[in-house]
Amino acid sequence: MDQAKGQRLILTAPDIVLLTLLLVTTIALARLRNLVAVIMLLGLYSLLMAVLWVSFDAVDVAFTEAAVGAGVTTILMLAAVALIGREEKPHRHNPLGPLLIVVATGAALIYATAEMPRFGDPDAPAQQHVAPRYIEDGPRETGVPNMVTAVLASYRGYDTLGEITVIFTAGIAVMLLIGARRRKREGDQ
Amino acid sequence: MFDVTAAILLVGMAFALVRAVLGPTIYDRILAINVHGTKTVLLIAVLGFVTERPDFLDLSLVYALINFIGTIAVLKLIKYGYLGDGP
Amino acid sequence: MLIERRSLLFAVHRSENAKRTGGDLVRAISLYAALYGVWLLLSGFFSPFFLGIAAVCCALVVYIALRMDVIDQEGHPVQISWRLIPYLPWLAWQIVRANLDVTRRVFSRDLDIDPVLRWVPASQRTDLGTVIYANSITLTPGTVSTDVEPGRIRVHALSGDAMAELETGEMNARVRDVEG
Amino acid sequence: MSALIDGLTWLLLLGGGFFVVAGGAGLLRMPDFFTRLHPAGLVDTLGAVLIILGLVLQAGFTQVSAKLVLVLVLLFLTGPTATHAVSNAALVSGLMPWTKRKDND
Repeated sequence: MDQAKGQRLILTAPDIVLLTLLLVTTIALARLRNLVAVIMLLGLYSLLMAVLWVSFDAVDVAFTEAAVGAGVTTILMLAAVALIGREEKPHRHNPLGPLLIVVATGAALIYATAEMPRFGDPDAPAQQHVAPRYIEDGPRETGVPNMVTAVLASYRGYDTLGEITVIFTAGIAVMLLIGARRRKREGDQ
Repeated sequence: MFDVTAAILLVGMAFALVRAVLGPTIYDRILAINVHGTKTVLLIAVLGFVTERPDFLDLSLVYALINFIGTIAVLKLIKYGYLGDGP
Repeated sequence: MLIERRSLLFAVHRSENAKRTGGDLVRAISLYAALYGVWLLLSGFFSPFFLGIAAVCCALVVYIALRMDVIDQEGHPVQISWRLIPYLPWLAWQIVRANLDVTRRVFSRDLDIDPVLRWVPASQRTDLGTVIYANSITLTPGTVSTDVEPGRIRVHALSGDAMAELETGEMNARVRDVEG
Repeated sequence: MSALIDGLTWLLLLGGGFFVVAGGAGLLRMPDFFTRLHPAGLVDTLGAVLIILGLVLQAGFTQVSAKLVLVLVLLFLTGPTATHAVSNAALVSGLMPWTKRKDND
């Protein structure tokens, strides 16, 4: 990656367009009441988000967004909607309180970003700590061509194994719950 | 030349997004999102050339598949009301 | 119920002759070869380690495909692939013509459209042929196949012209030739 | 030679972009769901083909080109199937196609 691209400070024109499209999608999401339409728009949101990651040079994050955000999550939420019905019930409580909390949290987060290093700053702590070692010795030490995979599957192998165990257990639990429900319904008929 | 193409694709995506938001029927939205997905696949491919790292293409491949699977899953739910082997 | 469920994707009936035969082994091997080829194409690494992983992964996919019982004439159509070659350029030309026609209608001031929904005959012998015909209709902008029954396809066309062209039966005959 | 390839790429990319925008515009202008299926086909066919061919010209005879062609093949296999599925689902659900003449049955 060349220096000029890595050190850019402002958003490029495609980023701004993508962020605008994301905003439109979010507003539409908040207003829709049909849950199937909401899930499809969420898939579209992931689609836009992945392009934004590509534009930020974070291809591996974009891969995860594509596979998990647009793929697995869509299917899981559809399965959930199949069980609970397709229309959202009208709100009975006042939305002002939650809105206040969300705005306050958002403001705090934006305030916190002022302390973060610049986007793509080569002097940032994250670039200075262990990253140079991974970049220089990773291919030789692990034999894995993709750097992110080398870190996840080799340098942090035990960490990843733990994560996978958790997700696997959760997946089995969900399948047991849904499967039990289906068998019961078949017994009724 | 690739940035011009990317800009054109973004315009096309905006059109599809408007149709997805407006609806009116659920099928209009599915169609618009499917079209939007095709344009995203193309845009990711073009963006790879803009940044001169065409290895992003694997992402295009993944997207071309996921877009299809998502569309079929949504349609199956709407048409039959379930996703697995049936109730 | 089985037929109806499959119809979501291809809207065709599973033919009676799709029972297990010795051809399955040949198809499994050719599927393995195709998968391995795709792996090599996408990976671009040729060290023994990666080639070994590829062999294991492809074997796993073929095993799963065998268990799912999707390796049949329909799922892995080796027998017609070479007869498609003369058909594809003709289809490409039809697609280009249809694209220009639909584009003109989209940009014409009063939307020069007159949609029709009608059944057209499909005289292919096999389900796969019908699927190729239906997909060819959909690939050509201006006509979309909306429903498939044995022997006929329900087509939605953007204009009477597009429907009239389909009703000359040229595409139907060409797809029948692809079947051999 | 290089200038010729660049010129051809421009032509292909702009042509593809034209069909992509035409598809988007059609998606907005058409009166009902069934008529919107047709401009969607523009994006799936010529729009995708021209843009990917333009990229292939720039990539030359490399692995990148092979992947681009694979993307195109996938789009061509899945595109019409998805379009058929959505139109069939709409028809089965009882959505009636828009017609020009009101006296049509």
